[in-house]
Order: sequence, then structure tokens, then C-alpha cells
Amino acid sequence: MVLIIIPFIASLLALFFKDKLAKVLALTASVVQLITNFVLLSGFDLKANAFQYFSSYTWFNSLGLNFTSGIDGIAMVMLLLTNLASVLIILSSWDNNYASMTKFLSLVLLMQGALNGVFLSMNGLMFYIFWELALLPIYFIVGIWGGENRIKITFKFFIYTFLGSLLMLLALIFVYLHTPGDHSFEWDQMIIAQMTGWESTLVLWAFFIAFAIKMPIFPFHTWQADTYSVAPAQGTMLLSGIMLKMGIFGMIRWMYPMAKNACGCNYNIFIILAVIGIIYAAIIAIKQNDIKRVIAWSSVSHVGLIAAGIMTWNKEGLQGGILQSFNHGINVIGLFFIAEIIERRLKTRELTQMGGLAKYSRGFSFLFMVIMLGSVAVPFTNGFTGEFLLLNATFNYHVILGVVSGLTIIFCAVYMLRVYQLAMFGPEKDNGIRIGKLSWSEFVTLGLIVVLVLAIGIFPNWILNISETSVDGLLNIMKGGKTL
Amino acid sequence: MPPIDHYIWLSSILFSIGVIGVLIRRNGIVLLMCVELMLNAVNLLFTAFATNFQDSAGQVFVFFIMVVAAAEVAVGLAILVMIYRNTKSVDISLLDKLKQ
Amino acid sequence: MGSYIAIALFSPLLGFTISGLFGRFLPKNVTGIIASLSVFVSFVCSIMLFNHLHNGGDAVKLETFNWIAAGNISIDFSFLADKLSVWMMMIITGVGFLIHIYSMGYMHHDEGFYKFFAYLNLFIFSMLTLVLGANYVIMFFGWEGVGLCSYLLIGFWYANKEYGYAARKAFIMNRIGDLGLLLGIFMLFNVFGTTDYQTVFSSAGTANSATIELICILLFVGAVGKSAQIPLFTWLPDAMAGPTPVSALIHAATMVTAGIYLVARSSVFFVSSELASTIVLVVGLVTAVVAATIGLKQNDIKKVLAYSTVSQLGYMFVALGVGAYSTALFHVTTHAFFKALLFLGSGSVIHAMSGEQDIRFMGGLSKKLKITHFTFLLGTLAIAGVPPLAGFFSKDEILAKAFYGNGILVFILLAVTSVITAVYMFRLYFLTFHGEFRGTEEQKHHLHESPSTMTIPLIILAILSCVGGGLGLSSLFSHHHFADTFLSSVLTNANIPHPSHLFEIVVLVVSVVLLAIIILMTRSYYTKKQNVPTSADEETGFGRILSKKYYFDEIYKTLIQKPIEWLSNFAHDFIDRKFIDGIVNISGRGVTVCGNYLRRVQTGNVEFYLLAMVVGVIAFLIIYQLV
Amino acid sequence: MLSYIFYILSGLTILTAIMMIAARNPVHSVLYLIITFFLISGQYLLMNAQFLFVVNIIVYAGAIMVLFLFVLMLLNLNKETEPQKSMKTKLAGVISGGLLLVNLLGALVKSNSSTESLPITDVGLVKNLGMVLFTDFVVPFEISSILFLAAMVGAVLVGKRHKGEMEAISE
Repeated sequence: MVLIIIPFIASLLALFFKDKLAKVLALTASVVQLITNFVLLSGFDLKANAFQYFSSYTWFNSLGLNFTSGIDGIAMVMLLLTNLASVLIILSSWDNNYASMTKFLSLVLLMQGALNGVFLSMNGLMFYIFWELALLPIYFIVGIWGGENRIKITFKFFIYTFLGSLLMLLALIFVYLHTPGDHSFEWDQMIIAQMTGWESTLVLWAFFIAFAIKMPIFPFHTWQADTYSVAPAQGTMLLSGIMLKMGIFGMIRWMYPMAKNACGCNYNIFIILAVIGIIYAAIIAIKQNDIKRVIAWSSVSHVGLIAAGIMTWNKEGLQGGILQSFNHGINVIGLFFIAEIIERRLKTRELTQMGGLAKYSRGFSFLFMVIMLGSVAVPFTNGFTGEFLLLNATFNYHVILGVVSGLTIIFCAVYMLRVYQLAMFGPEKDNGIRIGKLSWSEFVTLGLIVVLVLAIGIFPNWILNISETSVDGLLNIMKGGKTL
Repeated sequence: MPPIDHYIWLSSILFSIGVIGVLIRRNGIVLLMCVELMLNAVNLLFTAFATNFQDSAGQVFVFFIMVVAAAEVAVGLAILVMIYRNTKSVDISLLDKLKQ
Repeated sequence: MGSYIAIALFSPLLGFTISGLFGRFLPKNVTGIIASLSVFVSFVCSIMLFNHLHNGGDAVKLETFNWIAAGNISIDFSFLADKLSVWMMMIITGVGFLIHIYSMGYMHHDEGFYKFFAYLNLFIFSMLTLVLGANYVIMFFGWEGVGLCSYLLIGFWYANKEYGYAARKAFIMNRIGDLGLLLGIFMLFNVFGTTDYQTVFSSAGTANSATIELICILLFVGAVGKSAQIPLFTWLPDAMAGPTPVSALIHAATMVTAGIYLVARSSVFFVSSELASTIVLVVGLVTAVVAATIGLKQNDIKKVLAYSTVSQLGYMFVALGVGAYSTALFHVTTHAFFKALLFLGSGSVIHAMSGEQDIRFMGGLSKKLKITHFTFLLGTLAIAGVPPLAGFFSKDEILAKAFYGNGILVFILLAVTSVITAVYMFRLYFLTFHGEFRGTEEQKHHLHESPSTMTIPLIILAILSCVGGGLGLSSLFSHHHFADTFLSSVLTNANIPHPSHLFEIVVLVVSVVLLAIIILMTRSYYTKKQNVPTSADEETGFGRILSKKYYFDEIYKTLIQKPIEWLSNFAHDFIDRKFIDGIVNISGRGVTVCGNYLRRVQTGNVEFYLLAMVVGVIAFLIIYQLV
Repeated sequence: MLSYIFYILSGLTILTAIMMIAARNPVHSVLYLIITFFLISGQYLLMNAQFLFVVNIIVYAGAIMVLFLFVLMLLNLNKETEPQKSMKTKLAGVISGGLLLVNLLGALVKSNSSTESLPITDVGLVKNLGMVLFTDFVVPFEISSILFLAAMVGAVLVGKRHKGEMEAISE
């Protein structure tokens, strides 16, 4: 509960302060939030397969809308990511001087609150409300502080996501109508809804499209690269670092248990789509010249792998998917921040305009290198463990799919190294612009990310343990369905 | 006394006449009058049912409908006067400003 | 004993941290000494471990913590020092230490000095992890780590665009192999539920043979990438962009032999899989021949050595293919000695020539670079297989095993390759050190012998190249084959009969005679007649194909790179922009068009609205009544 | 006996209603409508709804219709100046209305029609209705006064001449 309230209050408060003070306030709020999260984690029983910190308040009884919240291991990981990433994102905006910074930060905090709400909700309707609520701030962030063509692109993004939301709402209501006894939107009631296989399939597809758009999975991805490249850096970080995880989380928490009677064959289609997305996006990323677009496409590719992994529906895949969601959040925030740092100095995102940046910024090139390696999934960086588990799951699911999605480790190396090389290596450009020294906020942000990249790379079990029991529980729920 | 069916017939006919009136006349005032006719048709039906079920609620409703009708006429006529002032006519065919 | 493993691993890592973080503030010599010392500590540890194992001790296992645990997958971060690992450790730390010392001299003027040593230490750490890992995943960790270091070191002089490309190419080609290896590891998980060496090997018999074949092939794909075999070998010559000590350490002595280590490590599987072994054999053989022939026409001193390395690696794979795993490792060892020597020697030459690498502009260096010349000559003789230097014994053994294990055809091809090797090595030697100096006056004036930090490692390596053969004397000379005895307990060698004495004597005599002829011929051709090779573009016929490296790069470019780039553009511009966005836009446009039509309905006429409303109500009622 | 009165009244009501919509002169329409309302009041009386009978006459026939007449006179629309719609539109209107009627009656026919005559009750007496109105429905009743107030204010506001309106008219 507190997790939701803090950012909301802070977001309101932030409106009343001047820029500098608002930054301090926002940062404080997010740090407090993170600490709260850790306190929750310390009181969290890793062995218990239950929703902890469970609380329920009646809100609109006639609508079945209760304010029910609870945390299981999966949600805990997501919450950690959200709050951690929010600190990083707010920290990363320290050197930005957008017009009306106050509003900007307020929106970011609002977003944080909504995202926490999404991960906490145990009530279908509440989930939907927070889901939509999370959408609003980002719409304004992109729409107001975005770059060229922002209105058109934001519109496209909005239409896409609303289509998804609509389908999700329909699915939720549909399940609601099939819950036993007095209809209820409560999660534990919804997962025991009586549906035929055919109805389940419908629900499954509605959920899938809703979440696939958010993630995004091929072929629902075309909003993504545009939006990422046009959004302000923090907006992109929010979108890619956390918001996209809403889709993954939604799949794990809502889609699977609810549509458990659906034919497993649907998952085949999903996985194939996801795997196509992996390769498709990776191939496109190879030729992009805008650094943010490369990262955007790489994100599609990585998320495709996560999706494929969790949809194999075995424990390794799920665990890998959850871990990799966390990792991807951290890495992609790092990468986008790097793009932002370069853009701040060079005023361009074109790779062809860069080169030789490594020479006068050793620290930066080191940090960049580690984050990039995390993305390329070199062992001992966080990306490796996740991809290892995911690829293993995909491989065990189907050999050919495993091999094809395995190509990602090659392509990822190709485009990431290309970015790194074009930006950092090669002869210096004679425009005389250098990265120079990083400001303290830049350094701290990137430093934190690098520490996380390495720490999770060496001790992935830290994350895996949190979610393990819940994944087991989830798998038990699923055993009742036809999928297995 | 006639059965309830006949009251329904009567009020249906009156209501339809009101509708036809709305559709074929162009004078705004007459239109309002047709609306009144329709309201009365409904009132009649209400009363008939109230009598049929011996329940006074129906008649109370008629009373309220009259209240609303009176208010409606007051405002409606005021608007018409206003329109007349602007267009020198109460012909509703001229009112195509909604298009914009 | 486990603590020795820990120290051996930790010490280079510490060195990396110190030189990486504080190297900037330390004097160059201090950084260099710290880095070298850290490797030396590892070397001492390896000796201790070696001693332990040699005296009949059990394999040492060091378990630290559980790295990854998810579902059925549980990976311990543990290390295993058995005889094979320790053997490799000795090579890595020993040669690595020498090369560290050498680098102190070679890199002395470079501004990235501390960074260089940091990378080198990191490499040693990764390589040790590779050979010490107690399961395939830890090995894979080291495997990727050395790939990364290789990338960093090839692209060390990053300001040069070409070097950057070379580094990237190396990393990506390695990654292709890595995918195979990774899939192999998945298969292992699938079949055995673990990748721990001891468990996997002891239950190897339980799996069905087709699966084992597949696992072997996948693992071998990994080895092909790392050890630069056809078709993934083109990165290695390009990798010569890195500083020469790197070429010596990574791209000759240690990293590229990781593939050999992998196959040898999995010898239990390979021995039982016919198909996979045959593939290994064929790939190795083809690579040996192709790379050797290319080497004939290269003019860059380091590229010649690079192709020679590829070719020698091919040799090792042939040995692996016939099932003579300890022989392969024996050759790994001797090769590490003489190839490191040759590379360091070439580095010394390049150092003296102020960065010039083209042998067409060298010549007559023997007068100025006495130590370098002498040690280089020893290296050349060793690689050419002159008895009793190290190369002779290991090559001879491979030839013998191929003859007895696989037949005459393989033997002949290998023998021919051996001859070609001798030819291009002596061509290199004579062009570099004899004849007239062909460089500029300035270079000539500048020529000097390298400092002692560089020459001492050369001398030590030269000694090792001479006596390294002692590790595996053939039965003709001794009954004790040290490498074989030591390693046979961990390797599952195929049963290949020992060569007869007659065979050995014949080979010995023939090779001595052939070598003598080759030496004389190349000497007269390049030194006496002063023939200088032409550049690649002036070559004709087969020579042109050779100097263009069989057009491998061009073929890859056309067949792989171009289509992918085309696909990328196609996917982005057509599928994404036109097709998917098209669908999205059509739905948008559809609404607009409908809107345009529907707008006419909005006449703004109140009467019309009324009528429409009534009609609507009627329609509604009708429907209601019908239903 | 009462039935006959009902049928006569009904016939007259329908007739005057038709005359109302058919009359060209708006003033005539108003007069016909007043007659219609009186006839409907008669129906109320027939059903023993005395209160409604009185209110109908006072409010509708008395107040509302007089208001209409007032406005008509005020705007000087008592001539047959009203432009007529085309025959086509009229026909469409009549057909629509007719269809509506058919529909409504069709619904009635489909349902179980009862032939029982209406009972005679005294719920419609002023006393009884007053009791109900001031006990059960007292809140809506009071609120309706607010509605009136709002309507009054609204009417005044709308009907008021705004500044600058004269220029708009003269244009």
C-alpha cells in the first residue's frame, strides 16, 4: 500500500516546488520508496507460496472493485525493478533542464506509483485501472517533452496501447462473468473461473494481444522504435525499462492462470511469433544508424526472447524470464542513458557522426562497455544468466526454435559491437566535441547500473530465489489446466 | 368501463399523432405543442395503469411529468423567442447550425 | 590443495583490478611488474598442483557457491584441477608469464600501458577459468571471457578503424561458434540434467549414441569458432591487428587451443562417436592444408605466422579426429612454445623496424638483431619439424597416429602440409633475416636489438622449443612418453597401435632429407637470387587465389553479410514501414473514409435528426418484436 | 354506459389531435390542442382521477396553452405564414408515425390482452393523492420546486436581450 501512496503524494508535492527542489524531492521520494521496498523484502518469506502483505479494502462493491493488493515473489522482483529503476531514472534527469521540470518529475513519480499499483493488484479491475493510469503520464511525457513528430507518434503509440487495453478489459470482464458464485474480480476467484476450452482460448488471445502490444512482440511492435526514439531519455527509460515489464508480468500473473484451459497449441503460435520477433528485430537493429533506434530494436529482440522463454511454460523458462526482465530493465536503462549522455554532448544520435569518443573518456567507455556486455550476455554480466535459462528453455521446448532464437547471441553481438565501435572507436571526428568528464549524477547512475550488472551476473540466485517459490506455485495452478 | 387495452390503444394513437406532428411541421411552437401532446398521451396511460393496479404512484408520476412539462415549456418557449429574435422566424428548417 | 586453485585464479584477477583501477597512477614498470607477478603466482600454483597430481594425487576440486539455480538447472561455481586442466594451466601461466615480461618491453612506449596489462591479466584469469571450470557452464564462462579479452586486445589500438573491424569480426565469429557450444551445453542439460564433468562423463554410456553424436558436433562447432578452423578461421589472421604479445599469447599459444581443450575434455564422448570424430578429422585436415597454402603467399610477417597457427591447429584437430587426444595436447604444448617464440621474435623484428610488418621491406636483419635472429631460427626449425627440436616429435607423432589410426591418405596430406609449412617458414625466415635490407634508410639507421625484457623471454622460449620434445619422445628414442602417461588417465584415447620402429626411422630420415632440400632451395631462391615476392594484386593464376586467401572473406561478404544487410533494410523499410504500418494506417484511413461518408449524414437539420431518431426507434422496436 | 362516454371522448380526442397537427394556422393548432387537453381531462374524470383532472385543466389547458398563445401573439405568428414542408417529407413523417403506431399496437396484440374493465378506485381523489404526495413523495415534490426555479431563471436568462444583439439583428 505504502508503495503506491508515496509516489502519489510526492508527485503532488513536487508540483509545488521549484525545479531544483523538485529534483531533490523526487529523488528523496524514490529513494524512500526503494528503501520501503527493501524493508518489505526483508520481511518477505521466500519459502511461502502465498501472497504476502495481503490487504483488501472495499471500494465499489457493485462493480466488484476491491482494493486488493498482495505481493508474491514474482511481483516482488518487478517491484524491486520498478523502484530501483525509478531512482536511476530520476537521478538520470538531474542534469536535464526540461521546460517545467517540476511537472516532468511529478509525472515520473505518478508513473512509478501506477506501476507499483499494477504489480501489486490482486483485483482484475484494479489491475486494469492502474494499467491505464500508468499510460497517462507517459503519454504526456512523450507528448510534451518529446522530439520531432512527437504528436503523431504519441498518437500511434496511444492507439496501439488502447487497443490492447480494450481487449484486456473485455477479457477481464469475460472472465469475471464466468467466476463462480457471485461474480468477482478478485484474482483468486478469477483463476478458478469455469470456462470451456474455446472460451479460454478467446481470453488467451485477448490477453496475449494486449500484453504483446505492450512488450512489444512481433508484429505488434511498430509503435515502439518510433516512440522510443522520439521520447525524452527518461520517457524511453520508463517505457523500456519498466512499462514493458507490465506486459511480461501480465502474461505471467493474469494471462496464464486465467486461460489455463486453452489449448497449449496457442502457445506454439505465440512462441513462434516471439522467436520471429527476436530475429526480425535483431536483423533490423544491425542497420540502424540512430543509436536510440538500435537500442529500441535490440529491446524488441530481447523481449522476444523473454516472451518465448516464459511461454515455454517450464520452470527454467519462467525463472529466466523473470530474471531477464529485471536485467533487461537495468541494462536498457543504462543503454538509453548512455545514448542520452552522448546526445547531450554531441547533439546528435547518428552513429555516423560519432567516433573516437573513447579517447578522452576512459571511465565512460568502461561503463559503456560493461553495460553493453550485459546486453550482449557475456558471462558474469547479468544478461548471461537470463539468456542462458531462456535459451535453454526454448531449446528444450523445440530444438529448431532454440537454435533460431540462439542466433540472437550472434546478432546481438553484431549490432551492439557496431554501436560501440562506431561511437567509441575509430579516428576522432574533427568537430572537437568530446565526452569529457561525466557529471556526478551521470557517474553515479551509470556506476550503479554497472554494479548491478556485475552483481546480478555473479549472484543471479539472489533474484531467482525471490521468485522461485511463486513460480512453483504458479506451475501448480497451471497443472489443473489442459496446457500441461 | 373499457378494458386497459383500449387506453393503450388510445394513448398509442395520440402519441403517434404527436410524432407525426413533430415530423411534418416546421413551426417550432407547433413542434413543442406536439411534444406536449405526446406527454399527455403518456400521462393518460400512466393514469390508466394507476387505476388498473389501484396504485397512486402512477398518478403521482403524472403530476411530476406535468411539473417537468411546465418547466420545459417555459424554457423551450424562451429559446424559441430567442431564436425568433435572431432569425425572424421559428422555422426549424433554418436551424442547420448544428452542422458546424 | 583447493586453495592453490583459488590463488591461481584470484591472483590475475587481483592484478587486473590493480592495473585497471590504479594503473593510471602507478609508474609503468610497477604496473608491469605487478601484472607479471600475478601471473607468476599463478604459475607457481600450477606447479604445485602439477606436482601434486604427478605424485599420484587425486584431482583437486574447489567448490565455491551455487551460481545459477532454476528448476532443474543448478550450476555450481566450482573448479576442478585434474591432469588435463593442470597441463593447460602450466602452458597458460608459463607462457603467459614470459609474454607479460616481454610486453613490459614491447609496450613500453604505449600510452595504454596499464590498460594493456589489465586486459592481459583478465585474459589469464578467463583462460584459467576456462580450463579449470568443473562443468561446461563455467568453462563457457571462461570461453566467453577469453573471447571478450581477445576482442579488447585486438581492438587495443582502437583509433584505427580497421583494427576495430578486425576485433569485431573476431568476436562475432567466435560467437557463432559459441552458439554451437551453448546448444551443446543445453543438450547436455537435457540428457544428463547437469554439466558437471565428473557426473556427465561417468554417465556418458547411458545416453543413446545419436544424442552423443549431436552433442559432439555442437561442441565441435564451438571449437571451430574458437580455434579458427574452416569455415570460421578468417578472423584469426585479421586478429593480428592486436599488439604482437597478444598475438603470441592469445592467438597462438593459449586461447585458440581452447577448442582443442574442449574436444579433449569431452574425449569420452568423441571417442564413441564416429561421425563427429570424422567431422573433426576432415575439418582439421582441410584447414591444415588450406591455411598452409595460403601461408605460402602472405607478405605480412604476422599473417604468415597466423596462417601457420591455423594450419597447426588443423593438425591438432586431425589428431583429435583420429582419437589421439594426448598427442593433440602434446602438440598444443610444443606449438605454444615455438609459436609464442616466433610471434615474439616477429614482435622484436617489428619493434626494430618501427612498426613495419611487411617482409618485402625487411631483409638482412640477422646482423643487427642477433638474439632475435638466433631464437627465431630455432623457432623456425622447430615448427618445420627438424629433429630433435620440439616440433619434430609432436608432428611426427600426429603423422604416425594418423597413419595407423586412419590410413595413408590422411598421412600423405599431412606430410605434404608439413612440407609446405617448412617452405613458407623458411621463406619467411630468409626474407626477414638474410639478403639485403630493403627498407628505408631511416629504418635501417634505427635498427636495434630489443631490450632484455624482450630477449630473455625469447631465449627461454627458444630453449623450451628445443627441449619441449622431451615431453613426448617417440618410442624410437625412449620408452617413456611423458605427456601420454600423464594425461592418459583423464583422456580416453582411442586404441591406436604404436608405430613400428621402421616407420619411425623412415619418417625421420625422409623428413631430415626433405627439410635439408627445402632449406637449401628457399635459401638460394630468396637469399642468393634476391627474389622478392610481389603484392597480392600482381599475382597471377593460383598464386593470386592463394594470396587472396581463396577469397574467403569476399565469399562471406557476398553470401552472408550482404543478404543480411539487404534483409535488414527490407524488413525495416518494407515489412515494418509498408506492411505492418500499412495495415495500421489502413485501419486509420478506413475510419477517415467512413467518416467522410458519414459526415454527409450530419446535415445539421433538426428535422432530419428527428426523423432519423424516430426511424431508429421504430427499427429498434421492430427488431425487439421480431426477437 | 361509461364505456360509451370513453369511446366518444376517445374519438373526439383523436380527431382534435389530428386537427391540431393539420391546422395551418398555429393559433388554430393551439386551440385544437386545448380542446384535446380538455377531452383528456374528461378521461381522467372518467377514471375517477379527480386531482389530475383539475391539475390538467389548470396547468395544461390553462397555463401552458395560454403561454403558447401568448408567445404566438407576441411573435405575431397568427397567420398562415408557416412555410410548408414538401409532400415527400410529410409522407415520410406520416409513414414513420404510422409505423410507430403499428409497432406499438403490434406489441400490445402480441401480449396477453385483457378484456377486464378497469376497476373504479379512489386513489385519484385529491385527499388520497395528497397523502401520498406529502408523505412518500415529499422529497421529489420539494425538489420539483427547485426545478421550477431553475427553469424560471433559465427562461429569463435565455429570453433576455443581450447587449449588442440589436446590431446582430439589424445586420
